[in-house]
Amino acid sequence: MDILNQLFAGLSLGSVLLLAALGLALTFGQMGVINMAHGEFMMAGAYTAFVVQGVVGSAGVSLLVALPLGFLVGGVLGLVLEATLIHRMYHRPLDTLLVTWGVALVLQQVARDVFGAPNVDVTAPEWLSGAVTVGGVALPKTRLFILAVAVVCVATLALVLQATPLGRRIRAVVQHRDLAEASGISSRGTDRLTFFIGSGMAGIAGVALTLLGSIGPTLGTSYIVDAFLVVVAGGIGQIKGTVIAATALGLMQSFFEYSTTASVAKVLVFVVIVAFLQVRPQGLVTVRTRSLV
Amino acid sequence: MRLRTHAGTRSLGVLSIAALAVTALTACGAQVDAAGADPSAGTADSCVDTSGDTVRIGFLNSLSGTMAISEQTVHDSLQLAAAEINADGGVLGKQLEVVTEDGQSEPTVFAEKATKLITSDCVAAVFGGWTSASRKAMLPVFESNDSLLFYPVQYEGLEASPNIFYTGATTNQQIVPALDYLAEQGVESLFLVGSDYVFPRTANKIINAYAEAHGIEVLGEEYAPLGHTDFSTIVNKVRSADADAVFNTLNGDSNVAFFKEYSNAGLAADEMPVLSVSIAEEEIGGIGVENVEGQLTAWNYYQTVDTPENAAFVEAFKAEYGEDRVTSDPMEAAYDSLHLWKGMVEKAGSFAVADVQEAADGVSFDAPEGTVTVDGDNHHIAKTALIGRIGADGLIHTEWSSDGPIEPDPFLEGYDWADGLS
Amino acid sequence: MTTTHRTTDRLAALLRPGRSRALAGFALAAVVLFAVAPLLLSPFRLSLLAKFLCLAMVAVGIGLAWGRGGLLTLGQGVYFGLGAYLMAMHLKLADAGPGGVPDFMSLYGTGEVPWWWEPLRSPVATILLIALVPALLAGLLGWAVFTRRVRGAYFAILSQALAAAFAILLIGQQQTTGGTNGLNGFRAFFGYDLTDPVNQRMLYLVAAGALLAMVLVARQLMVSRFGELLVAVRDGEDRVRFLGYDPALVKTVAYVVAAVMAAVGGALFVPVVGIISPADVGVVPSIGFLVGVAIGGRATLLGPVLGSIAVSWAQTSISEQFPSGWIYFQGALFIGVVAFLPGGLASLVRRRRRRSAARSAPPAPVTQTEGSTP
Amino acid sequence: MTHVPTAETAAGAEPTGTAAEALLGTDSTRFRHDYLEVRGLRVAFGGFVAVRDVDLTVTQGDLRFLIGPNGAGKTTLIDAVTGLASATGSARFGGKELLGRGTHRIARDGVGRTFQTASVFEELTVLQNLDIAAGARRGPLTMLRRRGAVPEAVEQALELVGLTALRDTAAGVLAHGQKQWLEIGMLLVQDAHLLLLDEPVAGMTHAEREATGELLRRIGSQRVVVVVEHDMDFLRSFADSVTVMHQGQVLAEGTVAEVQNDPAVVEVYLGSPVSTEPPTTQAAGPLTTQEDA
Repeated sequence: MDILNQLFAGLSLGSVLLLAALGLALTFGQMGVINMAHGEFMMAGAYTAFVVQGVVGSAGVSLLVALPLGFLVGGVLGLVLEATLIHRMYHRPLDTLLVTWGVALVLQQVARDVFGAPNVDVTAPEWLSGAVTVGGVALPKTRLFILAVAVVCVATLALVLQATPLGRRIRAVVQHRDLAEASGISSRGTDRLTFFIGSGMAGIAGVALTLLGSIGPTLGTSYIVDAFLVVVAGGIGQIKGTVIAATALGLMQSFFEYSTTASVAKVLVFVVIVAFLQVRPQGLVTVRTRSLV
Repeated sequence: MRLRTHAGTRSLGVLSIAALAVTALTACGAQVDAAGADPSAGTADSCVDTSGDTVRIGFLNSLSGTMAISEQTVHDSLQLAAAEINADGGVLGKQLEVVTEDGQSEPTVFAEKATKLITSDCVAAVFGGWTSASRKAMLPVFESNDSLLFYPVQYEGLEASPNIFYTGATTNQQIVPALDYLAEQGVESLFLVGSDYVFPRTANKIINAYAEAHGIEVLGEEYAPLGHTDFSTIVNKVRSADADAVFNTLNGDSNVAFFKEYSNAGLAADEMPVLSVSIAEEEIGGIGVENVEGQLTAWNYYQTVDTPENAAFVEAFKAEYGEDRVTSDPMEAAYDSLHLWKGMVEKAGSFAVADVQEAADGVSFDAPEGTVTVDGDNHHIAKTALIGRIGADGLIHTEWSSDGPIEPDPFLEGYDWADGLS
Repeated sequence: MTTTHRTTDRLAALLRPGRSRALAGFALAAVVLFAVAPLLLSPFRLSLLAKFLCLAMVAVGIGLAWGRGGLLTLGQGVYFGLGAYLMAMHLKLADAGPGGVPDFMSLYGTGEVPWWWEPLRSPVATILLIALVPALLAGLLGWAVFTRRVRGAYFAILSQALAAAFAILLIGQQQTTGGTNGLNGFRAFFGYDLTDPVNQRMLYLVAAGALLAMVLVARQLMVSRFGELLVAVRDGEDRVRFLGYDPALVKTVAYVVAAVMAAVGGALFVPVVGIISPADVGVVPSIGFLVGVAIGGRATLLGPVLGSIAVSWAQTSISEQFPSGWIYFQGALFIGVVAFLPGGLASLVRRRRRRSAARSAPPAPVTQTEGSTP
Repeated sequence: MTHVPTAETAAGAEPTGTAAEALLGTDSTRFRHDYLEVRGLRVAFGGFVAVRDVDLTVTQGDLRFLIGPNGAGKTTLIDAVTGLASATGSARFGGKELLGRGTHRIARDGVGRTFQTASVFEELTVLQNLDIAAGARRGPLTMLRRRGAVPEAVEQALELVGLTALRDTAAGVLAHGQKQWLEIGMLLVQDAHLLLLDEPVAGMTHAEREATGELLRRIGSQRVVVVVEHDMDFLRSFADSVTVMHQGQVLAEGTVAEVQNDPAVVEVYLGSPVSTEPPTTQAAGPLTTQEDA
């Protein structure tokens, strides 16, 4: 029974990591850039939920309103970031990592100045309070809900990427930017769109996280390193890899934590990832192109 | 050819630097024998200027960074106290001139700013600090410069510096009474949850010793890294242990994630109460009242404490900072600290550190929490312990109170069961 | 014919403005650090400067590894921390006296000194370990990672994860590392009383000397054939491989040098500041080290040093006035410089210089072409 | 950009230049009877087989051209021989098996290559580029010192490729052809005895091509040289022999004339719209017209 409890805890943590990393994986795959402000887009999503609750009032409705709105807020922030800074720096991917870190710093302070330093609270709707007990395993409804949100996000994203013309364009650019451009796909427009969707995912993640933890200016920093690791372990531009990596990391963290302590578990997870990279660096590397670097 | 001469000049440069360094080394000051120096043998002379109509004091709180959430509130109440004292005629007839520094939530910055306040701004005393790390970082600064720090937060004890006054609770004024209360309530088993740092670890050592002596079973002890956000595993462990109560020493944001998980997992205050020692009024809003309603806390002050001094304090605070603001234990302790310093200075008739230390014993103040008195030996203050229950209004209501103020005992020397602890 | 070439080459090299200017700049820096600063600054400001110099040592190493080698290391806090903790452990043991137990261990721990602390009772062993432990860790880690061709953003993220893990590890081992409190309350530095202002000045001079020595080492590495090769590896790792070099080796060397510099900076930071805690070694301070380097000019010799000192100074003085303003200022400056002036402020100087000088020295390489995707 | 040496200066210096003899003649006895021998080479990316069952023998003094439509596997073949792509089968040079070894080790055994897009170190000067190429065997102490005198071989190579005047220019500002020459110069100072050149004259003017061709012919007399090239004029002028690849396999091999008349080759080039100089249009006539134009 404990094992089952932990299994669920691991899956749930995996779904949280997945939500945090999904958009990152998309933008990273697209441009080879890791957006350090991704965590702050999540924070923006969380504050969106807070503001929506203040306006709408009813907790039950506000969460459902906040999800698409969070997507929009995160997405627009991403668009602005892409249009002002990142698009100038495609050929300096490491520099974008630093620039977005600066952006993250500023966004945190903005949140502090706008919403105040103390945490704020978003009340979970009534229909998500408590747990469902299945065969002696208590499954908190909030976690089930987040799991569902993650599944829906992945499914939607996969559907969009596989089955729509838009998705084909994104995949074409991700897999072979030059070739895609040569065949008339506007990589500029596709970049923007990808960044919008990826950042929007961060917004959704932020809204979902209000059900689990604190909503404060530093919300993003607690997730960003883990989200990075998921993307790295998962490989570039492949949703499948991200899903597997997030689930594996969640389960590992959860079972390590169960058998040791939370601190040791975190360190162990890092060690496993470094070791994994030693064994399968090719899991990280994109398809080789014939031109050099 | 050229290269060689070039290299020649360069190594000459290195040589001259080395020579300089050696000169510096040989020309330097006091050596310490292996046994160590007397820590109080500070070499710097005080530069505090008391000749004018004003006297400078320093407020050192984190106004930026992760701790700003908590320390800003302490800073606010210190400002309130300073304004009140100034309006009331100052200290020894001198108006207080406050120098504010930002500790930036980093221990090294606290040490740096403390040095600046003491040596550059020449303040008569410094008020502030929150985390143990910040206090530990500042302690040698105050000792070596022989200056005074007033530290307003409950902490893990095991410390008594002549240069620090501790106006928050030490362990026997918070942890021990909380355990007494739980024992009184018939709690026979406990689960300990804490953040992974010095206060929870020390607190849990004490709790374990207490539990062993009082026949309480500790069913589990879990630590989460600071900033940990996923408590499903820990809550799973808590649930399967099924203790009578949970003793919570989590810090900051982690409380939010913990309590949300706790209530989402279907655990409730009436079945398995959580007693927290780091959640005060201002944190409750962030956690969400619905998640902590009915849970217990242990402090020495609540906004709801029924004394005329508190009514005045709360009213003044709200008038200054807004009706929606709340007051909490560390804020009140900080407020007290400035008044206690005033009392000590006026008793001594001097701002000099040695005179203040000399006069400290027995100085008391009718604080919002009730009368508090300074212990001249360990520089802590006698305080009344209060166990509170979090109400639906987001405030904490006193549930149980110790029999009058408890004398501070930072090393738990007066408790037999605590023999092996330090 | 070739001999004529060689002589003209040497002549040209001799007359090249870069050389004499570097020497003059170095002499100027030495005068400012050793003579002007100690005369002008109060003891408090001087020891503040000493702290900045320690942080600048980390920057010198980052300039080499990142600016020249393209290794975006987001985890220098690990090596800084290793140096600092090793030094702090020694100071704690020395304060406790022969066979003694550091105060915090008897308060929060078992009251026994763990075996891995024991070697640090010896001052000589401590100094050796401060260089060796980071070198060994960086060497093993770098070699393992670089031979597997983990690079670009992957390397950056891994190094960041390393910093996160290191901080968590330190916090978790409170009985032996002091946990979040870190190690503090040192009384003496190799026998010299730390509260004595004269000794504080001595520490400052030691830090200044160490920094200058590191700048010399970095300069030698940059102008050497190794330095050229390092740039080549940064700009075309595979191409270098086809010339018969092993880029992993080149990168590892640069990474190790940067690690040792960070460790020495950390080791001197401890007696200067009087505390080392996990807050100084984790993810955020590790990135913080990069800020000054990027602003000053990552690929230049003095850019990282001056940038790092300037940023530290600005942080202290601006944050005294406007606590939250500092964050906006720093963020905006950092974003602006990295996005629009990747060569840092040094490239402004260089640009002006180039305009005035007809003949220029070989350009200091600044752009990074090594991406996350090969 | 400063003055660009015309092809004449580069080529004109050669025939009488002592530099060329000194550089090319170095230690050639050691490699006198060396040849590249490829047997049963196969390269697969995932399920796609890029090169299959390729046998190839190239000897010293035989300037070999490798042609074929896009995607024929030419570059992949070179990648396999130089260790960039993993392959099965055998590729031996100088008595040593090359497959399965690290790229830098293969390079140290005298195998050098250039790339379709000139890949010199753009931030470094011409001199620094050559110096690095010459230095793979330097000891640590030499590496840690500043370059004192310019190595003899570098001096000679500078002269040979006509870049002496541009020695202190950053390689990034060189004209395209100059970069290609610099690459060839780097191969020479690297002491490579098997040179694999990927489209060395792409983008060059006619005069530059002629100069490059002359240079390759001279090198080819001393070392084993394989040139991948699309330019049929160039091929007719300088190739000693030609190997035609198609869909990962060797289609034909022989002299220019033999290959030109091979029906299979004609068939492939007829069926393919590759932008090569169209032997298709002249397929009827043997390539005896090489002196024209």
